[in-house]
Amino acid sequence: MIEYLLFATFIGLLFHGIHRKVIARVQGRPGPPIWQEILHTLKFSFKETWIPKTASQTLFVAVVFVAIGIWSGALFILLSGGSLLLLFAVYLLHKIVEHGMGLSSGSPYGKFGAIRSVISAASELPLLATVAVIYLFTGSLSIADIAAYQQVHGPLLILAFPAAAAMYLVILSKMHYGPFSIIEAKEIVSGNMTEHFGVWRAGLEVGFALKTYVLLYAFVLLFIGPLPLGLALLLMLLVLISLSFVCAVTPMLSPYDTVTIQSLVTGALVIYIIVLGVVMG
Amino acid sequence: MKKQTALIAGLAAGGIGVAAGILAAAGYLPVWAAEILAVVTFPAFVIFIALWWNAKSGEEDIPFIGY
Amino acid sequence: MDAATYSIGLVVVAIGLIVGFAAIIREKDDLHRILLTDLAEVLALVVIALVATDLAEALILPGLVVGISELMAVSEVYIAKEGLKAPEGPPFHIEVMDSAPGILALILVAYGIVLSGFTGGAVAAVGAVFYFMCRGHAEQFELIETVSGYAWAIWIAAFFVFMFLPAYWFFGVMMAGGAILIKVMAKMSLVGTMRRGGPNV
Amino acid sequence: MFNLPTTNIGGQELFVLEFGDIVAYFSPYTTALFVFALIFTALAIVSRPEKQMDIAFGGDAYYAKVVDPELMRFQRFMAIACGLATLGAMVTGDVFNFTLFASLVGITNIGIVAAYRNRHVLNAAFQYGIVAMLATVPLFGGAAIVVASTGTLSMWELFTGAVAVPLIAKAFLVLGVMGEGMAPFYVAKAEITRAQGAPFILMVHVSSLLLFLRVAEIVISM
Repeated sequence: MIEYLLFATFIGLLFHGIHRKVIARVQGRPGPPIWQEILHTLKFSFKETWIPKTASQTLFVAVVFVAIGIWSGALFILLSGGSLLLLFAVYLLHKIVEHGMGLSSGSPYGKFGAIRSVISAASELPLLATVAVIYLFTGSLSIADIAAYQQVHGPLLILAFPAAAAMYLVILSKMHYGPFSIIEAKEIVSGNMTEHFGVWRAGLEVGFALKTYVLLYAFVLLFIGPLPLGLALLLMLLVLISLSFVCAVTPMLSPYDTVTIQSLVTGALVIYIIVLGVVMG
Repeated sequence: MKKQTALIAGLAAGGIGVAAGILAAAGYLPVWAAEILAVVTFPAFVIFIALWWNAKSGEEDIPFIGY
Repeated sequence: MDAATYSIGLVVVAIGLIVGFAAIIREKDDLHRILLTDLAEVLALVVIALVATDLAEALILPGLVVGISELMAVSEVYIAKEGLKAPEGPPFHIEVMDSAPGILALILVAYGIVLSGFTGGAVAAVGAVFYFMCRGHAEQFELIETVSGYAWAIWIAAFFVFMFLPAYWFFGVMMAGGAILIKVMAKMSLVGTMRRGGPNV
Repeated sequence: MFNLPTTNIGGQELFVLEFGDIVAYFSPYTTALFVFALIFTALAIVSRPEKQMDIAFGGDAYYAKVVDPELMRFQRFMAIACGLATLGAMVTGDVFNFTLFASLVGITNIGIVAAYRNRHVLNAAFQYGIVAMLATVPLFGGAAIVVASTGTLSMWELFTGAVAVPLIAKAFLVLGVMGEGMAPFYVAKAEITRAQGAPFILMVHVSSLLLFLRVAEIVISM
């Protein structure tokens, strides 16, 4: 159990490093070594740590625990083939973590990050549409059933390409340095993570690494099917590198543009669902 | 927090998590229960171990804080 | 109720809703918007009422309570937002408030007791509120609260009678009916006299 | 007696809690949501609000805002009430009870936001209150149409394949919950920087997101 969590954390952090490396190479910079994020997390964990005097102390600390907890839970949901709706729930609950992080510190920059996180609630809608499309195809929201369905009918990536595209957008909107990462834009310092330093930041990095791992793994599992771990990791890496390319060549959008794009994608997907509903009867 | 407390908490959390995994693998514990235990103990393990190794042991220099 | 009547009812409600929502969108004055939202909310209760079964009757009451509490919450926000104070100057006053508060209140309360249950409580409460309006209510609050508390306890006790001693159901009904009468009456008097103290209810 | 027919959505039913004819059920899905609501209700109970700092942009000036303890207590009370209503909404097995809990969440959200005496915040709270009140119309309407067309409000009956719930009722339920859960967007109208009390404001988000998750489960299962 816990060893798999550690493994996922390690891979997730490595993926973050690769992400930075690819972005740097695309932009013609040398970039940091790919284990940079692992070192980063370790560095943060060795830094002196306290709680800001202005913060709501309990919440400030609790949010870090919740961040790691929900994504470890999500990993087990994926592995045990639980409910896809539950995975969607974890994704939404991550929003609460983002709010809590920003609000609890009392810092105005954190608060701005939290506000942007509220505004970007539109990033959840494509995921709901994806869930709906998958349900239309497989008639079940259990991840095990979905995997079984794909073994019979072929990968959903081909059957339901728009849903895969929407899920891709969802993962993109949670990537660092991406066009949608408005909550950690540099004009508001580090957004909602501004006041979380030292051990707290290391904890958050662990949570986010798990998040990246879970989201990429979910993409592979839901749209390509159950694979041996090595192959799955390879595909996850490919998806990640494609995401890094997108992040490298697109500028960060303004908060309202992100909402517009995400809503438009959701709208397109809803039309697709209606058409599907009519076609499939 | 005392260095000792953090270490004990971290090791206890890690220990429970690992024990749950082993018990589940051996069939003494249902898998879902082990998973829940892992979810609860993993954050505590990460945070407390990190708090343990960055806690002061009491012999450091006083850092320069005046500008 | 048959299906045809139900669908006619639904159509009427739909028309009402369209009118109500259109009015809310057009209305700019905040106070009027509160009133219009309450009208729209009544239509929600009408939709429930259209079901016209015992179950629907049981659902209307919680719906109504939730609606009223939302209305009160929004009104409180409105008062705070506009910075409204209790009005100065002479309170509402007409002759009947000097001549007949006692007898009118007595009649209403007596009639309420005859009706018993929720309706009776409401009627009796009107009597009580009228009495307080005329005579002022400086110290009665604690008393009303105490009575209301005991009535609630009796009401709950009546439910236990239903659950554990079903043979004594008639006794339970009388307990519940009497207690709910007092409870509703007490609660509505409190609500009616809530915001401002003194004689000008 | 109670066997959840749709195990492929929220998972197998674990156990039911009966209070007379009011029945709450725990599947992995509802249990997870319940636990999450419980965690944040506990946080709202134990944590103290942050001391908010304000900066003048473009300068070095900053100042701390003062917290009115009276209003803070009210806000905390509302946040706890909101948490309890959310807990109820997460596990209830009755559509009408769900709508009641949802509107209760709406009321307490108004309270949480309105506890801060700032004209802008109050304005946002008022607008949200109007929307929340209007949202009770589709919410209760949806439940009423469900009971009119199927004759039951119990989710065990509604989730079986034999009972067809009209699409309009589902749409009404979703619309109603979205109306009740709109609060974060109103709070986000730049007022969140002014409104204080992070653990309590957070409860607004928690409740509306969880309500949304629950209604998604109900609507898909029906």
